[in-house]
Amino acid sequence: MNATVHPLRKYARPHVTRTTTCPGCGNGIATQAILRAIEELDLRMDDFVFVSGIGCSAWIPSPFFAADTLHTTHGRPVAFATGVKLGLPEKHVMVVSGDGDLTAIGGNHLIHAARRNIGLTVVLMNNGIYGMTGGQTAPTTPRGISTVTSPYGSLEHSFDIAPMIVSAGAAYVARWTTHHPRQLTKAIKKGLTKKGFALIEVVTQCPVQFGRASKLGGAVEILKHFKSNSVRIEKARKMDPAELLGKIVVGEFVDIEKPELSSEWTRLIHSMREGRQ
Amino acid sequence: MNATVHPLRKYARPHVTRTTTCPGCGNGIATQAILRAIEELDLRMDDFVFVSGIGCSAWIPSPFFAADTLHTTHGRPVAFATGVKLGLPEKHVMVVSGDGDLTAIGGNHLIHAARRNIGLTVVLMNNGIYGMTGGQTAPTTPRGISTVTSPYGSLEHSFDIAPMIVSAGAAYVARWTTHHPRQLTKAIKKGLTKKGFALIEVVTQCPVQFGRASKLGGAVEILKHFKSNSVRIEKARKMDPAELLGKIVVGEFVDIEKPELSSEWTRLIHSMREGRQ
Amino acid sequence: MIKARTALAGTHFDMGNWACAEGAIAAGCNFVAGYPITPASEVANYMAKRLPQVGGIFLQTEDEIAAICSVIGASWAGCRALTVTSGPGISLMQENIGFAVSTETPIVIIDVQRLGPSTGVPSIGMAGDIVQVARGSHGDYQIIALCPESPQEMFDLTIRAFNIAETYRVPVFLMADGFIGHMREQIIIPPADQIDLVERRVPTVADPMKRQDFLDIGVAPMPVFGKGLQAHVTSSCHDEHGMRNLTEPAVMHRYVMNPIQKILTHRDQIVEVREDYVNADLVLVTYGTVSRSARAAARLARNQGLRVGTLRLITCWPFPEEAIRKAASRVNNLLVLENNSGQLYPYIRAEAAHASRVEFLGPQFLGQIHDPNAILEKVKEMLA
Amino acid sequence: MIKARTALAGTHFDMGNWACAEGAIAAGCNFVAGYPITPASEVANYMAKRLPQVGGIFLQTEDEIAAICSVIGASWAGCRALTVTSGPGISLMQENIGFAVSTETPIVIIDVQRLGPSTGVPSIGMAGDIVQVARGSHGDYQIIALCPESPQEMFDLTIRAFNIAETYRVPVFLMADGFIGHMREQIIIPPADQIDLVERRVPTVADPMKRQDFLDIGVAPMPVFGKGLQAHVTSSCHDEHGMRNLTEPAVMHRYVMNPIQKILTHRDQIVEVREDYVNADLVLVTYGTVSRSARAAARLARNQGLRVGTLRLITCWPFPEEAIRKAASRVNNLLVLENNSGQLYPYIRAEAAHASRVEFLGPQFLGQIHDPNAILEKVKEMLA
Amino acid sequence: MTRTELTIAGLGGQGSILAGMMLGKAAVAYDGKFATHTQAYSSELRGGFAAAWVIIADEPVEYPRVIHPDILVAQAQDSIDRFASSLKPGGILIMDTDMISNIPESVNGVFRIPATSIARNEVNEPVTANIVMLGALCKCTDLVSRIALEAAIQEMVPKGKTEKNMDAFRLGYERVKGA
Amino acid sequence: MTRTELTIAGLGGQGSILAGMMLGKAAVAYDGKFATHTQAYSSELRGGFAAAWVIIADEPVEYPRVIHPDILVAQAQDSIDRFASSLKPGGILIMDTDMISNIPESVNGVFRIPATSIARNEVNEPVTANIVMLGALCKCTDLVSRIALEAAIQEMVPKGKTEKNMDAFRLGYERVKGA
Amino acid sequence: MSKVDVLSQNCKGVDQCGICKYVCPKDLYRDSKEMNSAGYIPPEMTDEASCTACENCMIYCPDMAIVVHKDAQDGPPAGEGSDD
Amino acid sequence: MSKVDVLSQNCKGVDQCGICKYVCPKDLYRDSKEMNSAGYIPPEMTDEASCTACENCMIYCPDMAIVVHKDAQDGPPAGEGSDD
Ligand SMILES: Cc1ncc(C[n+]2csc(CCOP(=O)(O)OP(=O)(O)O)c2C)c(N)n1
Ligand SMILES: Cc1ncc(C[n+]2csc(CCOP(=O)(O)OP(=O)(O)O)c2C)c(N)n1
Ligand code: SF4
Ligand code: SF4
Ligand code: SF4
Ligand code: SF4
Ligand code: SF4
Ligand code: SF4
Ligand SMILES: [Mg+2]
Ligand SMILES: [Mg+2]
Repeated sequence: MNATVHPLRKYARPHVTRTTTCPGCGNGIATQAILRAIEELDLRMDDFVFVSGIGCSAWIPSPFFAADTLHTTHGRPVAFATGVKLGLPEKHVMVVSGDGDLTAIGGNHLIHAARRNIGLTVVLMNNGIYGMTGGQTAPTTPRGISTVTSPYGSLEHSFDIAPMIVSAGAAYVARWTTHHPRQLTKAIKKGLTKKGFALIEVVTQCPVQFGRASKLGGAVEILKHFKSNSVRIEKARKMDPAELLGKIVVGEFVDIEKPELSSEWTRLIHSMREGRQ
Repeated sequence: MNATVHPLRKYARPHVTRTTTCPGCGNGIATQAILRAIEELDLRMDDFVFVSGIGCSAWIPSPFFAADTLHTTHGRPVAFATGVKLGLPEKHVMVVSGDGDLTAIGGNHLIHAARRNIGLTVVLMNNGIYGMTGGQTAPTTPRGISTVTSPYGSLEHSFDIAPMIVSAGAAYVARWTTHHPRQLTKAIKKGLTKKGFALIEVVTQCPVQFGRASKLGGAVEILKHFKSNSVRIEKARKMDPAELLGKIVVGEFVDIEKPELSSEWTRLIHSMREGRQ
Repeated sequence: MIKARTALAGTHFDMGNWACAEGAIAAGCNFVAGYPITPASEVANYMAKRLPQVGGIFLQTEDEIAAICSVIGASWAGCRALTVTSGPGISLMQENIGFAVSTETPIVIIDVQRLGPSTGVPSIGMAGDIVQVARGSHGDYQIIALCPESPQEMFDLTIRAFNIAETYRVPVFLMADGFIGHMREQIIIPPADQIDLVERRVPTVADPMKRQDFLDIGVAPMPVFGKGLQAHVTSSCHDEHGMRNLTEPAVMHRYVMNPIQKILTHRDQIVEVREDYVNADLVLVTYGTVSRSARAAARLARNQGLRVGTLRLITCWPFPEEAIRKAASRVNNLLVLENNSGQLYPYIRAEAAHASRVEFLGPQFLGQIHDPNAILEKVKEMLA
Repeated sequence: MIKARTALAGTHFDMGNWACAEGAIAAGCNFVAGYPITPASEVANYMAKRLPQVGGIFLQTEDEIAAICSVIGASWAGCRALTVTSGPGISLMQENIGFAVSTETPIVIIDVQRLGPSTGVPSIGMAGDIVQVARGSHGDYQIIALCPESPQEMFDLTIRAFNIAETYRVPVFLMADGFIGHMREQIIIPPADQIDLVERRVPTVADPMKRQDFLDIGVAPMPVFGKGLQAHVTSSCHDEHGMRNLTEPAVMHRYVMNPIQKILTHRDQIVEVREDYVNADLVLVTYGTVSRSARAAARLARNQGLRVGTLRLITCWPFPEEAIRKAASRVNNLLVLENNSGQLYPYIRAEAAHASRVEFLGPQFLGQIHDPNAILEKVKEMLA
Repeated sequence: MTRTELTIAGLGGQGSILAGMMLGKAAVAYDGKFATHTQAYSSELRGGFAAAWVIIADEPVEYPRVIHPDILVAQAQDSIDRFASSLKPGGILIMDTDMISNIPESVNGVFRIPATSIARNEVNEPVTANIVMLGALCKCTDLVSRIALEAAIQEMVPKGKTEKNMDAFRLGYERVKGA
Repeated sequence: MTRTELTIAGLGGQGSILAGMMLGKAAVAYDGKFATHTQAYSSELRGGFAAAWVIIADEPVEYPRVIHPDILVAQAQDSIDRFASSLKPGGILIMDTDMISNIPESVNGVFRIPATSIARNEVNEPVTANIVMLGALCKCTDLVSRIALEAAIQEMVPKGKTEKNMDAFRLGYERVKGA
Repeated sequence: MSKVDVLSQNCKGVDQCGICKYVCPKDLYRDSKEMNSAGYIPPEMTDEASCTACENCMIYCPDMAIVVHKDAQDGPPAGEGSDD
Repeated sequence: MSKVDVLSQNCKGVDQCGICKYVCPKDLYRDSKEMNSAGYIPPEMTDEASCTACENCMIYCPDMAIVVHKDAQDGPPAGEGSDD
């Protein structure tokens, strides 16, 4: 039976035979969603450059994906990816990294990439915690939860990432949980075809660290929690803030057209060349 | 006649006899607005710590104000101020700095301070340009404008700061232009009395750098531009995006109550002490 | 000197990172800001729990830059402030380490070093940051760096770090590494009344133009905020009152040199070394965890009749020139051992080469401190 | 070697920063990311205008960290990439300088140094960053740094910087300062066909597990992105294929040491010095702008019958050990001149002290290069 | 100067490092000896490599590394592959037979215990496999006294889990086979 | 080796540095000499201190700093306060009398010109005060030839402003008084 | 022909993960008896005939340890499963 | 008693600034003839009697170079001036 090969396996480096995530980690669900999006869009791995930061989620493409992969420093993948995209505007440049990586230390690069509307597809794994370093508070950790760095309950408020990135200027923003792998795949596909900055926020389970901190429990319990607390954005818009407390608003937050940076550069250089002739 | 002393002069260090701004710079209007807010609230300079970054605007309190003043590195005043506020929760900690300082290099600290809802009053001088370094593009420079680093017209979109900081979690956010010194003073007063993170965005004129880049001209011309393009937020909310293009939305963007970080710490420490007895 | 207010007196078996945190608590630390990073996280994690118990605050910042900035801000607000990180965090902090130096702000920075460059290996210790903490920020300056070799010393030297930071108004680094940070050994914590602490000196004159707040080689009292002192603090070139001056070369010179001289003229009071090389033919010069290999190797050598001594630099910065010169003047062979490719080696040779033969030996595998037998072999080669 | 495609041939009177930018253009630079900072801004400002004319891109980033990151990203995307800043920016870039070293990414970093520490004096030049660029990132590594002394050399050495960066897959620093960055002098730009450029070597085998992409002391071809090479680039400890390995000490050792050895074994090809001390009794050892003071002082001295020579380090990193040892073996007195408190001085002494007397002289006021007369006085004192 | 060196290794999540800590604690706090405990692990939180080294001595430990251990406790095949060859001649190996299939011929003194299945099936607490190993170790060596080790384990496991851990320890102590 | 050193100083915005550049350009591009131009300014964009130093020589300039200038062109009182004492014995001072009230007695060769008011009132272009100063300088010294300096100015001022700048130059040339 | 293959060597264990069990709308998985070489217990299929090939188990499995063969399907086409 | 004092040494000049002239609803300022010591031309008051003491000129002057004495006022109380 084990001769069967997973259909998405063809996108992986042959020598990488196992993932390094903990049992039940949502990162694997996102891995599949990304690869399935690529498959459904009929793209090749050579069309891609994957860029990631540091953290469990940053190991999604690195070293698993059989493509050009830039595994960068903590918090900086978007900044690196900006250089890659400007250098290779015709490639799909996808950033995959964690909530800590992209919104704590890397928050500034994220909002500026959204502002610039540079054509990156960012898959942001929001597990509400710092997984890799052992369960510290992330900017996404709900207020009141006791993590290893907030043992008396976090005193800070958390980011609502998707709408913040909308207000920073992104062209496409969607949020889904790992309980929504099919919608997630669709959103990634949309992000990949978008000419502009696309953020796909994936609310995901870290059963080991977040499960312990939140006392929600294991992978299945967190997935159940996602299921029962998700509210479609269309519905959420009609609810009042009090009702939305503790809910996870999912869906598409924005989807607009506006000039994308790398193509603006291509245009400018082209027009300078014309002007010269 | 010159024996007359300006009524706000009492808030200044005696040995600092002149400002270092260019003729017609809006920073002086904000200087007065800040000092007048302090006067009208009947506060003393000893109730304050002023923190600023690097840039023309960062020189508003430093060395002019006769108070504890921390003139920090470029982009970091909010991070420094966070430490100051947690160490001296009973003081007013006011950050005064530029748009480049606070939203380019310092953007991350700004959104995180808003998220934490730490009790700082941030006066952000948005002149749409890097004044001090000679007129480079700022994240606030309107798309299309030719600055020294975007000689063919800026290809990037600009931040709409106030609403972005609302979505990051601030308790109070207002925006006024230097054409609105009285409203500005009121907003600063409100920010100072707010328990939580308050941002006052001041759209201001840099006649030297921005005036040149935008071709708007001198101080008076930019002020006129502010006057004719300002739209109150109440009205703006009823307008459609196309109509709002190029407009400056002014007014209060948010004014809510939520737990403030330094008092949450005071509370926690207090409760730990109680618990121990 | 005052006495510590609290200390977890007793004998413990715990990690170096824990000892460091308890050392900070004993030293009266009441503000810690940090950002998680292996192998330093346990200090922050533990402080998050421990500080509120003693009335202190732990801030998990958005990054290491915010950590050091808020720590400096808290120090000016009157706190005893600390941040803890590893190499990548130190790299990010470099700009504002310079700010702390230039504004003469007492802070303690714990560097639990890991193997690098760059992301490297998070969990493996190495002495890779020993020069970067002293020379990694732009411009010219001096800081103080202490190098523990055991969990016990992570406790002891953390207290010392706070005391020297307050005495000299300077950032003090504790140069631990992942190896001792995660090492568990016996840690003896004395009772609070046996721990001496240096209190901060604060000026009393209200007008900053009538005080010397900065650039005093003898160390100026610190005009902390919130006391009506109207302190003006800037890391732009400033005069003795803290007032910005960007035009006068003489002020610029003082601005750079006086904080350097402040440290260098007190070098003798600051520097601590451990010398054990009477009658030696060769001295092993080390700092940090490698010192333990060196002592083991010296013992092995002596057992074989070779006269091998040790010189351990507990303080690495300001650089212990005098101690090196002394060793070079007494012993003909110096063998420098570092858990890196030889970062302090040039600094040591600079002081010793005129008088002695000086050689270097790195570990077989960087990140794993030297096998005493490998040292012994090199010693034999040098003494042959 | 190929020839430059474009160059603004002719004689110009312009600033060093302009010359640097034109040097980059001649070197085929097609991607610049930067953040404004005095005294380096003119390079970026000018590049913003100039690059689109030659099909290149200028990105003004949100900060210096993003600048170096995007430059590294662009280099992997196949660009000839440069960033330009001053000390505060270098400090912020430290972490990702280490990333570039560890991933063996060719990039050029222009450091127009200013007086510091910290904010210091933006417009005044100083040689304060000369050690920080080599030792300021955590862990252990080697970079290359070139020190121009004139606007002409800011042109020449910028081209050289690109060539060595591509040859050795390493960040190369041009250590200018505010003084020559803003200095205007005659600048001669040769025609494009007289400018030699090194082309990047790219592998042809498609499977990274069948190639050596990293850790080759002889310098591996660079598997740039977008060519179907499935490059795996990480600054975590990795093997020859770029694959992460966080457990094997032997891999860790190679991970740190091979990129160091890559530079050190090519030291002779990389290092450039200017020696002019035949029959001298004393040699003035310098780098950067101070070299001009040194030559003027040597001339003054010779006019007075004193046999004074000069040794100028054009390459400061990798450290020109050999050149120092040679000078020390031939001349009895070395006088080191630096526009700082003596940052390279220990490195020089380390190589020279066994054979010569080595002394240091800083300028009267840091930030203002030495008055030749002050040097002369010190020379007389040493030769007395 | 007596000095005994031990390596205990496994995969992330198997608790090798914690087991090493318990040994050190037992030696220092209850047996009145000196101990040095060091560790290494890869970045993966689960499944990666993890190891601890414990030196127990009558005097303060000078050189803190273990190069050639007297004892190797192996919780996974990976541990064997990494460390078996480092074992001191005459050193002993204690291994979890559920996780390890091949051991090199060079190793002589081998003690075997199916720790993972004992923990899973008999203790009903998979995470106690490391404690099973400690029980086995305690039986096979005189590194630390049984009473000291039991005390250290009780101090260091979560309250409420004491009994299960003591079961695991006892089962390890009783069921180890060899050498 | 002839080498002439000049300091030109003023407040930010007065164009001292630009004037220095024009001198250097004139020397290198039109007089076939060598020149080194260096500068300093404070952070304020307007009103702060600004200075340029120009060395003009027949050979490449070795030591690039000006310590004791042969000529000081002063556009503000601040410039006098900073630099008058550095003037070489026998050096000359060219000053804007609108901006400067006190000069030290030590200075002998003084040339005076009301450059600010000429620029403002006669050229009707306040920013040309520096060009007025250059006119005066050109008249009082043989540092660069008039034709070279005029060419450099024309090359470096915005197109469309050439005439006003030439007026300013001429007025400076004609109206300077002293020594 | 089988509809579902469990690649048991890839599985990280039903006790700590068990997502397949949770997402199968037909509740077709149970714990197997055998550990894999990493010490994890994979799931096993109880009743392949009832499988609708909805693919939930495949799509959700974080370790790509399950393959559903759609072509072997005889149930209704895969829909949006349980993921909303 | 005067209502308005121009602290002319502080002024940065009506030509480059001139904000006072722009914001005075009564248009009471004009360029003075004298330069101050920094070379700037301050404004001068043309008709103090017409001044309403609205304080615009004081509040807007970026260099705190104008003082309006409200107590000397006889016009209507200061309102929100022209700043909206
Ligand atoms: C500069 C720097 N600071 C800190 C770290 C340590 N670090 C590694 S991963 C991480 C957090 C990762 O959290 P997140 O991005 O949420 O990823 P997750 O593991 O939760 O998927 C941190 C702080 C680092 N590698 N570099
Ligand atoms: C780390 C660092 N990078 C760059 C600079 C240079 N710098 C000084 S001020 C400034 C921009 C200021 O712009 P803004 O904050 O908008 O202030 P403004 O001058 O426009 O008021 C910059 C880039 C610096 N001082 N430090
Ligand atoms: S720690 Fe959390 S995020 Fe990281 S691999 Fe484990 S479960 Fe996933
Ligand atoms: S440059 Fe602009 S912002 Fe700076 S002082 Fe001048 S006018 Fe104001
Ligand atoms: S979902 Fe996958 S990894 Fe999880 S238990 Fe099922 S088969 Fe195993
Ligand atoms: S395909 Fe659907 S029905 Fe079949 S086993 Fe998987 S989840 Fe159950
Ligand atoms: S107070 Fe009002 S009316 Fe009077 S001068 Fe000023 S602006 Fe004009
Ligand atoms: S507003 Fe003030 S600075 Fe401006 S011209 Fe009027 S008085 Fe002068
Ligand atoms: Mg996370
Ligand atoms: Mg600005």
